[in-house]
Amino acid sequence: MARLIFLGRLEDIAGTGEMSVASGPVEHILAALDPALAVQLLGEKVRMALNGRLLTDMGGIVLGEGDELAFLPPVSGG
Amino acid sequence: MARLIFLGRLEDIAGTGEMSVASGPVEHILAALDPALAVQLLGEKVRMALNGRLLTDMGGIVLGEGDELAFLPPVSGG
Amino acid sequence: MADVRLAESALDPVAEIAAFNARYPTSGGIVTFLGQVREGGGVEALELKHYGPMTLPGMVELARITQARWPLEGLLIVHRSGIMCPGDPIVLVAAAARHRRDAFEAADFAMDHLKSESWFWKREKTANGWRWIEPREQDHDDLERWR
Amino acid sequence: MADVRLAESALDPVAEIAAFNARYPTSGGIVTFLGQVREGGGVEALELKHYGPMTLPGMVELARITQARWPLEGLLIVHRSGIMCPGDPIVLVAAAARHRRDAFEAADFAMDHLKSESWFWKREKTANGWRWIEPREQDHDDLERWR
Repeated sequence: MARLIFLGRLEDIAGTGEMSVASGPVEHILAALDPALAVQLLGEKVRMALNGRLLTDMGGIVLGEGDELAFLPPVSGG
Repeated sequence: MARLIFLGRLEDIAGTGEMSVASGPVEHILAALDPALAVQLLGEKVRMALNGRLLTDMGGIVLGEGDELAFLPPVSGG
Repeated sequence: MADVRLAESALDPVAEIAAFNARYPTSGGIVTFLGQVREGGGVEALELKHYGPMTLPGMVELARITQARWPLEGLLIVHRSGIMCPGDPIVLVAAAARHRRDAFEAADFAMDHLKSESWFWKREKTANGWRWIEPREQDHDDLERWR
Repeated sequence: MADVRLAESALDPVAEIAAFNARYPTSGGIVTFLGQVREGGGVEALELKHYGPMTLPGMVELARITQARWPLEGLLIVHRSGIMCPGDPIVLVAAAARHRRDAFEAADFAMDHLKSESWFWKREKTANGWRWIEPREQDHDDLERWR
């Protein structure tokens, strides 16, 4: 199993901050989600981090056992 | 009588912060001072204020009874 | 030496500033920035979410970059997460330096980056419910000044 | 509303900052600058002289100009005169605004002008005796930024 993490407004859209998914290629995992959510996760302003490290290219990512993939919409601190 | 006020390093040079002088034209008053002090008072970085108001041109200033003429060297606050 | 913290509960800016000032008697200038939840304007609450694996490490890296760019004697960055009320402090940055311009610029730089390049997500609650806050155009312009 | 003071005796920056922060809960950002006599470096004492008829009126005018240039909710300027020891506060500026850039710029502007366009004369005492401090070239460059 692997984990998806939804930050900011993506948590509202997903209805949860965190979701367990079967390990495997990210594109398969996304294809199994609610399409309305998947579209948001793939939005051009959403960045992704694998185990706390920002991905510069999501192509070909495969989630292994215990991996955590976070979806990061535009930030707003301070 | 009128008063001359010496600020900053001019106080050290004059040996006093304040001096009573006879009323009259500033050029006469300065001419009666120690020339070493007068030269410093007329230095190009020294500004003058009459009764708390900065003078833009010292030409022709006459000190009347109770007037206060301050000599202001470059400032340094904070 | 940077002091960088993510505060999950109330932050006391006056106590922080007092301790920071006391730590840097050799610094000619100390600049502090306090960001707080505005009272008035209809905001009832504000929530800041963070992401454990990235938020604090990102703040530590920001402190490192800030210290590499200006000759600072001290730097403090404390940022809240969680739910806050109007008037509550959100973020405190303090920079101590021999010369004041370094302290001003470092604090300004750190704030611009906390605002729009750190891993926080902010939403506010008004009479209409919760709403996520997107970064403003101005925030991006502010960042551009440092590039 | 600006609070502008010439302090002839010790100034307590933490108490001032606490009072200022408490006064402006509607301000999103509060920037403070504290200037203090540096410890170390051989300075034993520092004296700031002022000129009664001009110094405080000049500070009040500076506050007016600062408030005219940035939309501030609050501005505090307190400057010491007299003899100070290493570690003692010399000057405190605080600016409160809805948006942080206004607070940063206003505090920075006020400090640049207090430093080299206000009616103060500063001398410091080292093992070699008292010496008057002339403005640095940098202070003039700092001022030029605002013209």
